[in-house]
Amino acid sequence: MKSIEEIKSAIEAAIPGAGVELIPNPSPSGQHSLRLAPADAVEVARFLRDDAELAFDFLSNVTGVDWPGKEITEKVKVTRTVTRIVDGVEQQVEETVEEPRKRVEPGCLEVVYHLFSMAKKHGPIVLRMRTVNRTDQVELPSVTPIWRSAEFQEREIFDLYGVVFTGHPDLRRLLMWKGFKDHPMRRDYVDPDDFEYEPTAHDSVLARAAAHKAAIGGVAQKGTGAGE
Amino acid sequence: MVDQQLKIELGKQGVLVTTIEELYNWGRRSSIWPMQFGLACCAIEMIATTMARYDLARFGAEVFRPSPRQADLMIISGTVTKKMAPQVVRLYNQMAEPRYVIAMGACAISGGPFKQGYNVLKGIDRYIPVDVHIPGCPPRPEALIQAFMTLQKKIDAQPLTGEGRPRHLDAAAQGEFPVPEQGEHDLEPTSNKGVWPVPVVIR
Amino acid sequence: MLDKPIIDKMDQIFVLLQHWLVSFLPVSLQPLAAVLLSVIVIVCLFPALFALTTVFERKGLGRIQNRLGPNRVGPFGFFQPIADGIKSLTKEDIVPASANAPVHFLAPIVLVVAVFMGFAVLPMGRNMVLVDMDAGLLFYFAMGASTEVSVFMAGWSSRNKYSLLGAMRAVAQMISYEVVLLLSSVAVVMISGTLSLPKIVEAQNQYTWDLPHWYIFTPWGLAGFVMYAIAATAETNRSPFDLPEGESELVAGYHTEYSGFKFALFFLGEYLAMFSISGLGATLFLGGWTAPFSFLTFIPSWIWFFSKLMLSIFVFIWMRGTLPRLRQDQLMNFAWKFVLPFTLLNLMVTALWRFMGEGWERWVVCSAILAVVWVFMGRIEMRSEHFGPRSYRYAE
Amino acid sequence: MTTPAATSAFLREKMEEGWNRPPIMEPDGEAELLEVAMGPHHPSTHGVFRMDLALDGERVIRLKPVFGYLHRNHEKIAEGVSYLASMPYTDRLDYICSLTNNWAYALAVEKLTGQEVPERAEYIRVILGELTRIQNHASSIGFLLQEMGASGTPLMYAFKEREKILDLFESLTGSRMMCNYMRFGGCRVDVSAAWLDAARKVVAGLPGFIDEFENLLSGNEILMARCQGVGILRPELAVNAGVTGPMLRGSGVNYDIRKIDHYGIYDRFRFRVPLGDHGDVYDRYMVRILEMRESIAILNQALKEIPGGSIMDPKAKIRGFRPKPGEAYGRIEAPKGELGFYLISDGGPNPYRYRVRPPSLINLTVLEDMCLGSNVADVVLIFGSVDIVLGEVDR
Repeated sequence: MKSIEEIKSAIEAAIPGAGVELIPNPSPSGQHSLRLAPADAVEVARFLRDDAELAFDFLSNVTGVDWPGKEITEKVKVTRTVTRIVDGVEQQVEETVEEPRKRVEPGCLEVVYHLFSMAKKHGPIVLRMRTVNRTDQVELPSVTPIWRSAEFQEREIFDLYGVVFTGHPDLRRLLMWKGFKDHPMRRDYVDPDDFEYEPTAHDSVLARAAAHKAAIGGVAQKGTGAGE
Repeated sequence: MVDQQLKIELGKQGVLVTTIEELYNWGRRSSIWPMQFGLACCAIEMIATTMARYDLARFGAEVFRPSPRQADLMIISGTVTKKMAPQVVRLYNQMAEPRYVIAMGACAISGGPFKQGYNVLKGIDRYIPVDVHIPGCPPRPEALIQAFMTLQKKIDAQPLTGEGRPRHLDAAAQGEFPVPEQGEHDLEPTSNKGVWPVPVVIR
Repeated sequence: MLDKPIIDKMDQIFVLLQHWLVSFLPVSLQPLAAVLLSVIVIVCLFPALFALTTVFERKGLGRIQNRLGPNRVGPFGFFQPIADGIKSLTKEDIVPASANAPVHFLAPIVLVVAVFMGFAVLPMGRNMVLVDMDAGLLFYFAMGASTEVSVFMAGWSSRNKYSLLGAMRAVAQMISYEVVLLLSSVAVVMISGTLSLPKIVEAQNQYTWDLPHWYIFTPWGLAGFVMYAIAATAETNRSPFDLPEGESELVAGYHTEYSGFKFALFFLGEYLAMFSISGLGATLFLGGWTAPFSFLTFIPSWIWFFSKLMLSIFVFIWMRGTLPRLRQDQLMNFAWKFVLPFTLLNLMVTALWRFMGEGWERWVVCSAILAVVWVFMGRIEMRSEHFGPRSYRYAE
Repeated sequence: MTTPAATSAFLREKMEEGWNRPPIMEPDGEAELLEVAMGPHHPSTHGVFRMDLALDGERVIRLKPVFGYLHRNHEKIAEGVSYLASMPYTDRLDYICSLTNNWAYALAVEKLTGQEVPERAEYIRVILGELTRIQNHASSIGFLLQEMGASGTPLMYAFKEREKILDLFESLTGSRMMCNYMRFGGCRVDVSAAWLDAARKVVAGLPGFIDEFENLLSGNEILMARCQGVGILRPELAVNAGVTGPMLRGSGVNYDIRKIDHYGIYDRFRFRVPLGDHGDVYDRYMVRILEMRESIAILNQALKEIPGGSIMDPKAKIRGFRPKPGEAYGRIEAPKGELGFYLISDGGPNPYRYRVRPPSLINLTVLEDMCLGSNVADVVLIFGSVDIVLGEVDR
């Protein structure tokens, strides 16, 4: 099998202008991946399947990953003009200070594909695609027309992560019920508060127990530990 | 009602004395047909219980009826998810009285190892009354047989009148249980207050 | 050996008992009382046999499957059906809100009544027949046909999709095999020349070298019996033809919506149909109440009848424990493309048998025709569907 | 045989026509379709699965599977607990063969961390994995026959043998079904010589069992008539739809991950991969039977050659197990097909992303294609021949 760099250059040769980026994987597994630009992902996928040498005819696994927006606090050097009394006279002085500044790194939803070849018996090659953000621009092209095995897995990712696959023939929720509104595999999902916490030594659980107690209200929970 | 002492005496003399109550309880306890209804891992142990090694048929309970109308016993064998819970309650409503429920395994009792899950119902007794709980994950077939015998003992001890009579002989008792709706975030309501009051945690 | 009068007394014990009981009544009432008495006996006996058979079936299936079967309720589990009965009687009776209540109620009753009517013409021993009708066989099939109606009533009135599918299957299957059942019996009628069941038995009650002249021991009789057995299994919805209630496909088929005692009646009806159709099979082909060897005639005739009946019940149970189920289209194909043509051929062979007169030639000719056609048709059937064992290749 | 490579021109051409969607069935004439929801409570759906059927008479016009009735949030829970704490949860994925699930997960973590597994542990894994395969195939055939309407007898025979294998599991791991046995870099407890003797005894009895099973079933005309030519799956579609395991090999595609990846020590054993040529229910059934025989061959070799030594990588860490950031996809040939685990580590004690590639779910992709135009009775049969476990489908 070709190395990942060779596959990348093969893709670039076959589809000029295809946005392919090599993402190294530092773990000992050595499964490096290629990040595709969503715009020409279907082209690339078709090439990978139909190329006689690569022949990735078997899409094994489709995964969604949630990368929530991170709030990064960093120190930035800022130059500003301040009025200060210098030598008894009020003057405008320029001065450079370090100031903590919060920056929100936008989150995204990522979909990871693991491809193998049954004809050539090689693999895997890992592809990934990212949405623009996590809220409104969550469309990615569907590869179901190319590999049918993506059908249910993409539906599952739509259900649990909220990625909308354009071109999917039957995009409905797979696991949760029809009227369900949330995307529970997202990392900021808060599950409904519907169980009684058992006595435990973990403070975080006790805090949730107290919140639960307050929420259900009125029902006496004798000695829930948190209160006593 | 025949005095218990007198009955034993008569039994020694070869006279069999019985009452309608005993006959009725004997009949329904000896012929409990479970519903062919498996949910998860425990279903495999439930099947194993009916197989040659453990043979639930010895108790006359191998007649697994697939139709809820003809079944007496519902073995909740495994995790009840929020997507499945309305169906379980509906099936229970479809069963004919007298009907019994065994909650088999940790998941059916409380959600078990999957209790933290967003789609897992934290115990089926939130919606329907359960006669026997068996702990275990999954319980061994012997445990299911034990539960079965416990249920038989429970039936035997039920008087037909007065306090402690079976639910189906109590005109005031609830016959049909409300089926929960699947809401936007959770089941609505999250429990049937008539069956399952929110428990009081005591330490 | 017992002396003759005692043997005769044992043989006729029920008949004599009936006469003795009836003799207390005024003469004008005697015929009515005799019939009533017999009806009561039949109505009590066969449900009791049904109860016994369910235990035997459950234990027998258990033995086939390496397990014990019911053994906790009463001695050796023999009180199991009593408990089941008490439970069924006291269980809540549910009529679905959208069901057609009168039809839903009538269906099991029609089934049981129709099946019971069939017993009226079955000779269960020497002189032991409720109504010695000249057209007894015709009456029997008329009653048998009405079981289809009840099954369809049940499936249709329940307003359940599975029930409806089950009812549709049941009607298609029962009507197809009803034809075979009838035609395979016609062969017997052609030879014996009578539609009366006691006379058919009498015709078989002869012995050559201790061996009886049962129709099963003739080429056409054997073929007819096999066809009859196939049709009877389908007619009573037993495995491998139990499609109308095919548990794995249709939940419980036409009786999905029945609970409590109505369901028990369906259960009863199925077993009674099994008894009556086995009884008829025994009467037509196995010599009814006659003994299998002339030196065994001292055993009362009714014992022979019931042992033949129970033997065929055992075969029913055995098949249930062994065979998977056929599919609807295969079932119909089998009925119309194999069983029915073969039964028709059997009718011609029977005619040939009748007109070839006594002698060994007819044995050779009839056996040869039937055997050749059997093999030929079976081969064609298998080949046209490309069924057969396969070989498999391996990759290293 | 048509390998996917040989037909790739065909594939490309058909793909343009959109063939990898199920064909559209038309009812005969003006027939009104009967919509039947089969499940979630239905005797033959192996648990809580639902098929929405549209029937014309008994012919299936449309079939839509509905999942999620056993969605137990395995992945979400695993992302909140440590790596080791997910091991018992993997048992409950495919609850008939917990040991292969353990193995797949351990393999994925070992790939993520680069841990070595001692030789003895590898042998134990192979022995347990193949025993699991045998009991899974036997019970899946039993369930298939149950669907076919055999009142329990084949299932009882299968479970009789399964109980013997479960006894072995129980005496080794302490649990009949939920074994929780494999660890990252080895196994939990060592096998004793007595256990190996017991295992040899059980394995020695297995060929007799399979012969008995085959005598009862394989040559049965009704079974042949019901299974042959039913639920045909073309190899091209099977590959395209990601079908794996006995189902794929029943369609004639030679793809066994034991032979492809040589994970563990599978390159040491001599065994063959049975392939079917028709891709129907009967081929799937026979491939399972023949695979059981091959598993016995592997077991005999493994039980003979098992070396001494340690069962755990000495460098393996149990407490404070924090793999370096990175990701790994590990897969094995589970009895039902390719079972893969995809893990992303961010350096913390919990996996950042934990994903199970469930063979049962993906094998069901082609259910509609196989069932369209056939009978209701065939639907349950085809469904049974896919051999799914709902714990794995919905996770």
